[in-house]
Amino acid sequence: MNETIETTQTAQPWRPRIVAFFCNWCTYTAADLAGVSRMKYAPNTRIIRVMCSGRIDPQFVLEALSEGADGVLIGGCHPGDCHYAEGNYKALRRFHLLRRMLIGMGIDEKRFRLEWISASEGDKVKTVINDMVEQLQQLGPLDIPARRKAWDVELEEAKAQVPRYEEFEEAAHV
Amino acid sequence: MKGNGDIRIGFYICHCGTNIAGLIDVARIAEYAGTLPGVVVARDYKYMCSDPGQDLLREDIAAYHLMRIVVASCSPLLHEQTFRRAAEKGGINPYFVQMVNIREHGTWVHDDAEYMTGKAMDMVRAAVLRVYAHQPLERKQVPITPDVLIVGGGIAGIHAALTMADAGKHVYLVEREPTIGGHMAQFDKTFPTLDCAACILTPKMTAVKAHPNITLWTWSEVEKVDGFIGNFTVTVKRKARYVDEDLCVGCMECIEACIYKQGKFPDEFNMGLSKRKPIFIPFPQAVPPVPVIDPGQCLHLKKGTCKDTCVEICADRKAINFEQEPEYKEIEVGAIILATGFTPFDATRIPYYGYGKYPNVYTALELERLVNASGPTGGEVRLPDGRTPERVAIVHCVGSRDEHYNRWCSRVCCMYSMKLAHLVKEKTHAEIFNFYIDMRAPGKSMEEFYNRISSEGIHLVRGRVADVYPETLEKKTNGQIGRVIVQAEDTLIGRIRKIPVDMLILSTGLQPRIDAEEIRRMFNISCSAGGFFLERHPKLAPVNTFTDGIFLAGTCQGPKDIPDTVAQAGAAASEALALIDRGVFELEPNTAYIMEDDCSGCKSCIPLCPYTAIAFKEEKQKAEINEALCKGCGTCVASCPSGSIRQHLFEDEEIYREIRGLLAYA
Amino acid sequence: MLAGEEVIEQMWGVSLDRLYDSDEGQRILSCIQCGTCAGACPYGEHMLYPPRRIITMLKAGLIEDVFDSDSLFKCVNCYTCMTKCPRNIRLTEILLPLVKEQSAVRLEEMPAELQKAIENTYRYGNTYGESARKRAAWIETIEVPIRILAKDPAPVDILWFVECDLSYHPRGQAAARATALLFHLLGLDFAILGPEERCAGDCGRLSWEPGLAETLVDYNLSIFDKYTFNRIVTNDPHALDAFKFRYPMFAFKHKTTATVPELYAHLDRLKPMLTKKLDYLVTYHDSCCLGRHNGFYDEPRALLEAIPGVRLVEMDHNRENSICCGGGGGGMWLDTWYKQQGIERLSDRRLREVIATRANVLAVACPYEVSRFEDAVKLAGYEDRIIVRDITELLVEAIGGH
Amino acid sequence: MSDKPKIGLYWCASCGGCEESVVDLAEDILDVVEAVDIIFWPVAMDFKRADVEAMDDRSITATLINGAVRTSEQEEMVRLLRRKSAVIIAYGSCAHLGGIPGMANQFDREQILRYVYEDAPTVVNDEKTRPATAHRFNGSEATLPVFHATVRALDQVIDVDYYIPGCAPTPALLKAAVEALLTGTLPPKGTVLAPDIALCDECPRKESKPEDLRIERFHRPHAVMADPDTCLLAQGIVCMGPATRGGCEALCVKGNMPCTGCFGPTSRVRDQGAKILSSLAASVAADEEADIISILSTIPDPIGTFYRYGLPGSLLRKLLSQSSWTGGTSHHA
Repeated sequence: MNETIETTQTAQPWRPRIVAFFCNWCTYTAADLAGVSRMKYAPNTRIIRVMCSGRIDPQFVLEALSEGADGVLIGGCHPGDCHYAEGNYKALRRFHLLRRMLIGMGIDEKRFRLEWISASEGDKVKTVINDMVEQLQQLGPLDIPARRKAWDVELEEAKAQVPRYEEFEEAAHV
Repeated sequence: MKGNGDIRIGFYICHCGTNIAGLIDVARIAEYAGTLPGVVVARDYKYMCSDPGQDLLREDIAAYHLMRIVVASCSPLLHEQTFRRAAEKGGINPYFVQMVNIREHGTWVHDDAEYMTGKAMDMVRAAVLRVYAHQPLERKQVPITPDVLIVGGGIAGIHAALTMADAGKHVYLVEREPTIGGHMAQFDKTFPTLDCAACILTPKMTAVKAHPNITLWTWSEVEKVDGFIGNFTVTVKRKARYVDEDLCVGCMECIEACIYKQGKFPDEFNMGLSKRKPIFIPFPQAVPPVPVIDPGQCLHLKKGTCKDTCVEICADRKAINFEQEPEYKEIEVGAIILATGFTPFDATRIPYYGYGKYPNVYTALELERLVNASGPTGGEVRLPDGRTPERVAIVHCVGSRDEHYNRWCSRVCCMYSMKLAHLVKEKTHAEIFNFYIDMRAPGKSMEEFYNRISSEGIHLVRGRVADVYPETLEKKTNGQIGRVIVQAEDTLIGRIRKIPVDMLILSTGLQPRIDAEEIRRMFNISCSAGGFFLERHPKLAPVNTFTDGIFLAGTCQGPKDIPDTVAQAGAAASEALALIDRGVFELEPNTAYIMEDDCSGCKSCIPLCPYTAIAFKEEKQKAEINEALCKGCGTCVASCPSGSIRQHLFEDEEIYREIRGLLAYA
Repeated sequence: MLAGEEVIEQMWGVSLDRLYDSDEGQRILSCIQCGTCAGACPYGEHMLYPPRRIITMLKAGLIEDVFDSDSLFKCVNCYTCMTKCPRNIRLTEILLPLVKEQSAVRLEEMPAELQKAIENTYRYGNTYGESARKRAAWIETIEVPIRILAKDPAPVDILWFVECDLSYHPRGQAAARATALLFHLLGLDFAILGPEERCAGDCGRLSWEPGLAETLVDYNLSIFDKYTFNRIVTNDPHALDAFKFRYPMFAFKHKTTATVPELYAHLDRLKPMLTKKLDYLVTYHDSCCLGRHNGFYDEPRALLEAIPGVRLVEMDHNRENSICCGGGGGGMWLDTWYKQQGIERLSDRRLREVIATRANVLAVACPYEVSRFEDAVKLAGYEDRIIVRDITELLVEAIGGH
Repeated sequence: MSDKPKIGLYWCASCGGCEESVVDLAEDILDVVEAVDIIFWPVAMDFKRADVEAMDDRSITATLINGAVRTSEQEEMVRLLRRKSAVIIAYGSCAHLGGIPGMANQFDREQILRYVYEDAPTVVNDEKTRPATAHRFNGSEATLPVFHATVRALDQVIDVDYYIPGCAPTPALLKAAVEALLTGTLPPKGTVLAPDIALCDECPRKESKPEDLRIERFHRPHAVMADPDTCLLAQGIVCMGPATRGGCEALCVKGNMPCTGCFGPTSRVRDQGAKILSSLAASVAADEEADIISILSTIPDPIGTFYRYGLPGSLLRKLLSQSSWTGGTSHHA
């Protein structure tokens, strides 16, 4: 299958995009509840449903960031409430180590967030998302795909033959 | 890019009336979906979940040789099964369906149409990419244990137990108190029919006791719940009653014989308005009719110095047993019905209503006992000083509809306040003032009841009581001792009224039981914002919980009156019956599985499984997942360091595709 | 019902036509017309437009009619309606001040006493019309050394904002002396602004005269900027309210507390000093600003109970259900006007509850209350049955030797 | 020229260990030399760039390139070799995933240059002189290659046909690869020429790994005396074995050192570091947030530990500093 796909491009000012991984039992349900309760919140989040926050592979987080998410939100059941006994604790442990790694890679800690949201906390879905969107709005885009293109500009440059002297002079003073 | 001979995908977007189409341009999204790889047909339709909507799916599968289906509509928690069944009927594997939740996570929560349209396109793209990678799966079936546990022996638990038992199922009915009957047993008459609560309840209570299919455990509590739908293992603690239920014949002579000649301790059943002995039975018609001894009050148990007159009188039966220890019973059940009931709002929390401060301020439940013929005053409504009240005020909405206490309307207070107005007036001929905010009389015969009582000549004051204080504080007192002034704005005449009354009745609302949170955890279900147990869906699954096999009945789910409680108990019982009678339960095939050739046998996954579903196979030097034990959380999948564990329905590849689809760049 | 920071922020710059822009303003729309506000209001029965009707009129677009009435002259800013409102509508903080402001504008003639108090505050920075230079004159009457920042501007821990009543009123000065002594004995590092201090602008005057309020805020902020201190402590709960809920709109960020909670924080050191037994049956009158609006119910009672011999007895209306002394919201300067209207003063009404307790001491924590209740006691002829004391005065009395 | 297959070997940003590993074929190298013509191998034989440029396109049967790509010269050379070779084999961790030099991607170029030429404790450079890409001296011009801002694995610059992993690859892997090449039995393009199963499979300590591993704290290998017979993870030492492709004969473990992951992930994993992170973190023996953080803090350098050989090839690749990024112009829904 040819996976070249057209994207939906609308000429709007930049708005952060969050990929949210929500567990089926608590947080996804809470997001449904927010819907049923018609709570309005920032539309910047795209939710991916997993059965348990313990299913969230750190690779998913990195993939989401690397594909252009400005932030990643993990939502799971409150400690002690996991539908699968303790998947959320595993998520919490992974979260902390991954968070350190992301910070080490220059990613602001506000871009990666874990929240316990129970099935009844529709309003928390709203406040957490609104809050995160506001923070990301201030941080500006992460936009790794665009950065990657920018990084690779140097390859395009070097494809040319040996540059003339003036250009070296310039490069040396960058 | 139409159908490149590879995977052929059908896309459907639901208008959901105006719920979705009211905000976003569904036709535009369908058109966009049609440009996505693999999509050979893309349509928008008014109601996808309707029969014609499902037919459309089936017809298209045949006409376009569809291999995958994407439906953009509501939450998959709501209709995933619907569309899977439709796909199956159309002849493709039910798991070739992916839903896009553009309603709950979209049009219901956002109002920027343009942006939401873009978001919907992102979500659609993700689903189309994801569904491409879907694998055909088979449903797994597990057998269901035919017995059922019902927690709580109020009218809801009783009715559910009898329904199930009559259908031939074995029921364990567990009640915390020494008797079943719950709050209803405390009521005098019930609205709107004004029939006596005991007359309708006690026959059902005795039927429970007599039913061969019901194991009744009163004075017992659920300690632990393990397992899952069809196969719960429950530990029940039977507290020490110190009276052997098997030996006791219910003669009550032990109570008579107790060394305490008079009642000494507040009688819980009568809301502390009378006294009882350390050995007691809550009320004469209690089921089982077996006394219970309070170990904190009984001289023998407390000090060991009693003459043991109760033991003496029971010499024949030897039912009194001071050595009794709590017993723990482990039972296997296939389904559980929670009917744990409510707690009345604690009126002391509103200091300005004076409950607990002024002796003539009562709660409604206290009044129920006062007007009850078998209550502490034999049914006479008297003040603490023995007088019969001449003026009585009833305050509606105490603790309800209030941001400081409980936000919800407790639903029964208006009608029971009218009932109490009627009963008190009937018994005392007092002048009655009902202070209400809005008179709520929905439901069959309720308006008629309201009409009837209001014509009996009570004063209905539209205004919430704002203050209660002793009459002596006002300048002009007519000498009546102990009257309180009820102060409220009568909003209909626009005047502040200060009405001195002899008796004030607080119509306290219903709230979750104090330990609802612990029960919720034990049974692994959810609570709604106010703390009542959360139903799976308010309309489509009102007695189900998010935990399969656990059902709700009565006021533990939310305030409701007796007719509704009984109706809901019946519904919970039939849901449980339907489950049990099916004999097997189909599990989501979302289990994890190990790619045997790829597994290095590093054992990292083994301790992570909460269900010990993963074992290390020595002969192969590989790990293996027992599919029957796996619940499909996917924790091991996320952890496998060499990517050798996969999960059906949530394959890495599927999730990656979803991520990429959501974020795809031009 | 305590105001959270987010609520305070929402109050900033709210006007009637933009009322519904904030979440707190929008709450007004959730009113269920239950009448609790009107029923709870101490003067509700005398208002043509009690809060419930104000909301109805507002929703019906008839709010102008309310401006033309004198209903809001009877609002004493006691926070009772707001505290009891089942919809949590922050009436006293948001809606009522806005209506009151408009009512004042429409008024043909301001009641003379209030007019005078406002004028005095404009001209002299205090309601008494006394010279600002005399503001610290009271310190001459005690031996405790009191630092005035203008003379010694070194950094200090506590800026003690004494306020007008404690500076000028003879009964207020007694509380000022008591407070100074307590601070001194506790070894607190404190100083006062002295002649530089001006009225903080209490809840009443702030809503009657927003222009005056801003002038006072600007002035006091400019003085605060001159000195280095950690926090502000004030005896006047109205000033506390002004600092906590109004001043932040103007970038005021200092931590502020009242004397009562400040003393309570040192109770373990204070208690051993309270050696003299006072054989009093005390009832405590909760100040609206200290209690209902800031939640200090237990602190004053704990201070009183720390005094040997003191037995506390509660009035029927206490804590969050307490009844205002009638001094708030400008009521302090409307007594004559109330009398003209034939309305019983709240202090007189409250005194009946005091008497009903059979207490022989009425303890208070707000400078308005001492004079208001002493008036009421005289009027009712109860001088031999009850005395009125500020909590600080009782504490000093219990220390003995002073 | 003979008809024997022509083989090229080239090095980019590498330590020379990979070249050494070719020599480590020992006497087997004679068989290789017997079977092929080595037409380009700067470290051992005197060929010039011009010689390569003169060759016909795709005339080299296979070129084994080791080292990451960091400079313009390396980039030019690999592009040239790509043109001239039928098959390109990324040889060793650096070419495969970026390798040890790839850890430089944790820093900006400016950070690196400043440290190396100014801030490092052993540097005396008051004039803050830095290498210039061109310098004129006495009328003649000397040039240096441009130092790229990013370290790249080979396939991030040119199309790569096969990978031989390892730091350095074992002679056995090389030999097997050459044999496959000669016999035309190479697997599909893109394959990593090593077993696709994690190292534990061949680890001599596999037996000793407990089935209930719960990690109370992590130890760094230099800080403890590791028991030579027990699984290193069971001793709290971070061993990347479970997340690392096998085929190395567990050489490090046999030397009582933990696997540090040089063979990279299995084909089923996209980000080796993330996977071992996931597994290790999940095994931490704590539920309280503070305890979790405390145990995890015993891994002082997660990036250096989990991405020692694979940062450029990982999902994030490179430091994402806010300062160097002024994006915000891209418009997307």
